[in-house]
Amino acid sequence: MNLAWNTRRRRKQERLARISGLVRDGRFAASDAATVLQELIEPGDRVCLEGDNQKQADFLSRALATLDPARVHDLHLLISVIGRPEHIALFERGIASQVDFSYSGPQSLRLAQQVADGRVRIGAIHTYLELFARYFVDLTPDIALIAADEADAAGNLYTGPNTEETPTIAEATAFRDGIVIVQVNRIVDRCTRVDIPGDWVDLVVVADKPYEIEPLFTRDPELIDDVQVLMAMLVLRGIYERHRVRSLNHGIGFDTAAIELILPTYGERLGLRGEVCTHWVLNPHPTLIPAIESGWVRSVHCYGGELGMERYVAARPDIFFTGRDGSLRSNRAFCQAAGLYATDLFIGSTLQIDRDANSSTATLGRIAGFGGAPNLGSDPRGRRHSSVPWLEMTSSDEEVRRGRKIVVQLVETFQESGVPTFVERLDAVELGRSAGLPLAPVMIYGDDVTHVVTEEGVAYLYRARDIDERRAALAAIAGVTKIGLGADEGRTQALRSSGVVAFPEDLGVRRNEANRTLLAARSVRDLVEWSGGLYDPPKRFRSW
Amino acid sequence: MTAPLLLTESFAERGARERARALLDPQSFRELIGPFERIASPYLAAQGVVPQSDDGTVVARGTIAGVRACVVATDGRFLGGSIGEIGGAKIAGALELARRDAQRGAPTRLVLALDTGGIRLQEANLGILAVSEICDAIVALRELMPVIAVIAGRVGVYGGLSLSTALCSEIIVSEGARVGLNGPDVVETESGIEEMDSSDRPLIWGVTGGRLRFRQGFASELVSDDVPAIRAAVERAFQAPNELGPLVAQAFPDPRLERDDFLRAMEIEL
Amino acid sequence: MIETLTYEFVATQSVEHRSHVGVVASGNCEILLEPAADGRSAVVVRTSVNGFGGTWQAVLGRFFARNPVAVQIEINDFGATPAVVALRLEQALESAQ
Amino acid sequence: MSASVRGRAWFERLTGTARPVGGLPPSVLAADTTVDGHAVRAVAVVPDRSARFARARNGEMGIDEGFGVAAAVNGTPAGSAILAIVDVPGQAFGIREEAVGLQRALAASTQAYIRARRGGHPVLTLVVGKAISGAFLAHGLQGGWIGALDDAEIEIHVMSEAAVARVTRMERDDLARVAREIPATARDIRTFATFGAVDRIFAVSDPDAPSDADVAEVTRAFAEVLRTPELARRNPIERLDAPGALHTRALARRVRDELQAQWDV
Repeated sequence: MNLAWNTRRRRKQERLARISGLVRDGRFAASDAATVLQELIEPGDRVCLEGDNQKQADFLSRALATLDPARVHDLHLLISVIGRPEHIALFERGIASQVDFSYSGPQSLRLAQQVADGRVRIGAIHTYLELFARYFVDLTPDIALIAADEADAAGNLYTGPNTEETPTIAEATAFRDGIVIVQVNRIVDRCTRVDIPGDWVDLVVVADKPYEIEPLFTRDPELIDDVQVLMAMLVLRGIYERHRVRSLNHGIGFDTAAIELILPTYGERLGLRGEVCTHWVLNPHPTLIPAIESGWVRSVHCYGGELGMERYVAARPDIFFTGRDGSLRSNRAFCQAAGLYATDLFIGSTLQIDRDANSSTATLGRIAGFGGAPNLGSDPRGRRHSSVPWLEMTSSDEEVRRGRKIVVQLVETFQESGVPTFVERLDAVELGRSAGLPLAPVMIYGDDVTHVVTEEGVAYLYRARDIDERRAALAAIAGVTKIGLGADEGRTQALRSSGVVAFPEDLGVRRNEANRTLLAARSVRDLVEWSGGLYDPPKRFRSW
Repeated sequence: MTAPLLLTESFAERGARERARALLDPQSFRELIGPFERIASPYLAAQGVVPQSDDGTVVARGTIAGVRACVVATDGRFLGGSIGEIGGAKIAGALELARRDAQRGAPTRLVLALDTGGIRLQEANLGILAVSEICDAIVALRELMPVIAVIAGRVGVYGGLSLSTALCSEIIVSEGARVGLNGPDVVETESGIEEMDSSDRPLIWGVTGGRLRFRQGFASELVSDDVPAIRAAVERAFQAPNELGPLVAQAFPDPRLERDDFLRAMEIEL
Repeated sequence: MIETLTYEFVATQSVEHRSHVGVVASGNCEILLEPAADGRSAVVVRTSVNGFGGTWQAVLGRFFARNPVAVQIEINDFGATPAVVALRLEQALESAQ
Repeated sequence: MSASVRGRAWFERLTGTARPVGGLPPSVLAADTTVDGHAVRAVAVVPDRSARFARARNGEMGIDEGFGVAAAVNGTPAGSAILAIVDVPGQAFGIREEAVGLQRALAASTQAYIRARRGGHPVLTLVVGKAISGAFLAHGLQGGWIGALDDAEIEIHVMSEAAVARVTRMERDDLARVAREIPATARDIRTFATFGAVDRIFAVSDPDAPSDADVAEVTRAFAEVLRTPELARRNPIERLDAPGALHTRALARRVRDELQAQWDV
């Protein structure tokens, strides 16, 4: 047998040789981008395109979408977030025919159409960590198209506060002889700091304009309503205080923003500062500023950055992970790992929840995926360090026992326009069937959920003795949805007595106190003031 | 740890009734034609709009710094604080009664706490007539005593009531409030998005925001969104001289300049 | 257009004062609550969001099951969720007691 | 938008050879004339194709028009009446105007009319064309006596129909239906007159080019009013007592009565 052990390396050299005329000192011109990609990429390649939650390698994705499908076709696209129109154009034009991804929020409708039309096949809809993991096993990229703020002559990269998944993609590609191509905003003599070393990088191009970035984590406190304040009070008293939750992750909704904003007011009154919510795994949410400034927060590790928070974060290095240059260092892979293994609680919202507490934000006609929530909202069976809340979730007195992560779903019983959140069957089931997916796109499985909170109260599902009691507990707080109307009054009373269900009055939460005056900041302007002028919100959030 | 914001009492957060209560001395609030009298607009239901029992305008008597007073407040949350027949009559009526009191030598201090997008489209003809009466009544009352406007809500003042505001003796604005004749969406509809992009918030606040109105001298005070600060400003306003001279044009750049050059010449950030 | 719904409930308790909470703004509602004498409660709902008579019945039924107060209630609604309605009802009641 | 000729046509016919008042922007016409021996200063706002504010070239009330009308009215000679000739398609919808403070410019002319009327000048208004929104508030609606031509082109409202449709999210057809059912939303002069603010409606042969007879009729009406000048010194509140208003503005009257009853404890 004639064994060759370096075919990938040889193929890489051959490809690079094809474009040597266009490359000088590791760089090519923006105007040659399409030519370079066309020469380098071969049909059937696995191409990892950096489309993060926030930062987008949009110059390279636009160039990729212009290639001639007669020459470049049947690519297998690997991408965290299908977020831009040209991502869909890759399927429409026949350049890519297969995709593995995590989330497709803004393009979810068009993606579903492409699948229905047979132009693209979905491998799987992953969690972020799962997708990154596969880059190191069976989905190693042949080509990586990534984005950075700065490159120096040696190809060292500075990826700024929004480092997100860039190092993960680069590492998986570079160390298995894939080709790493970077679009940068500018070339510098010396990088602000080195986030990715130059010998992981093959080619650099200065983009026609700085990469696209979206402020996805800014929630305007003006839009938080009294019901969200009520639910925040229930969470604080019924879960954080009761279980002494110190390490946690919050979703990005207005309801969790409300929790962040009542820490310095309601939480302070409860004497919980320093006792709960000290260690966070979270993007730099502007709504966390008042809690940080009031001394609640010890540390925050971030998946990515947030536009406008740069100066504030840089001025709080005790709290945030920052480089020697002062700016935030984020890393989605590490942060997802931290959220999975090192936090005691995840809390987030959903659009639909069934009687077994399975939840999904998937709606018919859209294929959206869930990003990080399924990972963060799951119990890591490999955890081996203990904490008070983790142990409280199980009640075994056997010699060998384990604890459990607290996973909370926080929902109003109805969405606006009268659509119930509690449903007999998730739309995800029908969606999975119609899209030909092997699994219904469930965001968080009910058996991972320990608590559900609505405006009606808290269901302590982890305390339920059996599936029947679990369902009764959920129905007890499901309001006047069909599921809630099925609750038996006597049974609900019994569940309240045994502590499986708690209504606001059981937790000492007064509904009349639930109003916006409890919010430590009631506007973006207030957040700026809390930050001492360090927070610089994007234009669209300014109303003064 | 200091947290000054936790000590402030937001004015903008409150509804009209609570704003009126906040401007009057503690315990002195007495509402006239309150919600239980149910004088609500009869024109809205036929146009698919549920009416509010006070029509979005609250009239309250009480005292300010111990002196007889009346606060009229509009609620920007109900139909954008728009002024129809009832709200308009409440404002005009209060101004007329304050004038009667002043003529009788028992003056009532009058404060207009406005938060309104303008005349209510669903009652347009009645609204425009009411505003003409309000303008007349403000000028008439000003011949005898100051009329104070507090513009510190989330909407600010647009439309016909912006003329009424401009007629007041002293105008107190917050940074978050706006004062303009045409709302940004109306300018965009009538003159195009190149003229005004109604989604460009910094531009909107740049050309109509409280900060600019104060810089122009249109407003006499720029206040933070804090009840005690606004109360103090109101008291100062009643001490100020009540001069009723003609309104004359102030200097502005050549309007033939390109839009952005014009705005920059006015030191408006783009 | 506007839908008007009326409901009646049996009541055993009374309240002291009348109370007024809320505002007719998107996702919100205004509630006027007044003591009633005769051991019955009457509710009138005016709403711009049609077709939710059953949901109103359920929300109000639950409220009066927990608080069997003899009151006249008028609700002017602009698409409030059941959560908002329930909260405003509790607030109106607390202010009236 | 094609600029209307009516304002200028009526101004010229009614002022004849009277010398124009100087020092005003080209879009503001003013002249001192006499009607039946009574001194009258006529004021009109007209289109000016070369106005320096681009959004105020079709007869709209803009910055220069607001302050210009104010100057014209403030300069009225003692003892003279004022005649506001109204053909204003709206206020200027411009960002420059908003930045400068259009509300202040229109308040200037509003205040000028109010103080003139309250200072003893009879103020007459003749609506010959559109009378929209802030423009009408600032030029015409403060008149003590208001006359209008009986003509379908005359439109009184607070906003253009297109903008109303956008703001209320209603179709044009629905708006027209609502206008028939609810007079408060109508745009025509006859409906507006039912609210008691219009003292006289003139049937004329040609609103765009008034005939000698048209002018004579209108002038006759002015002379009548000026013989009883307090008719043109009535303050807006008095419109509530007009015969029509007793019914059409019953609610406004009731609110005032209630306020008065509850004013003092």
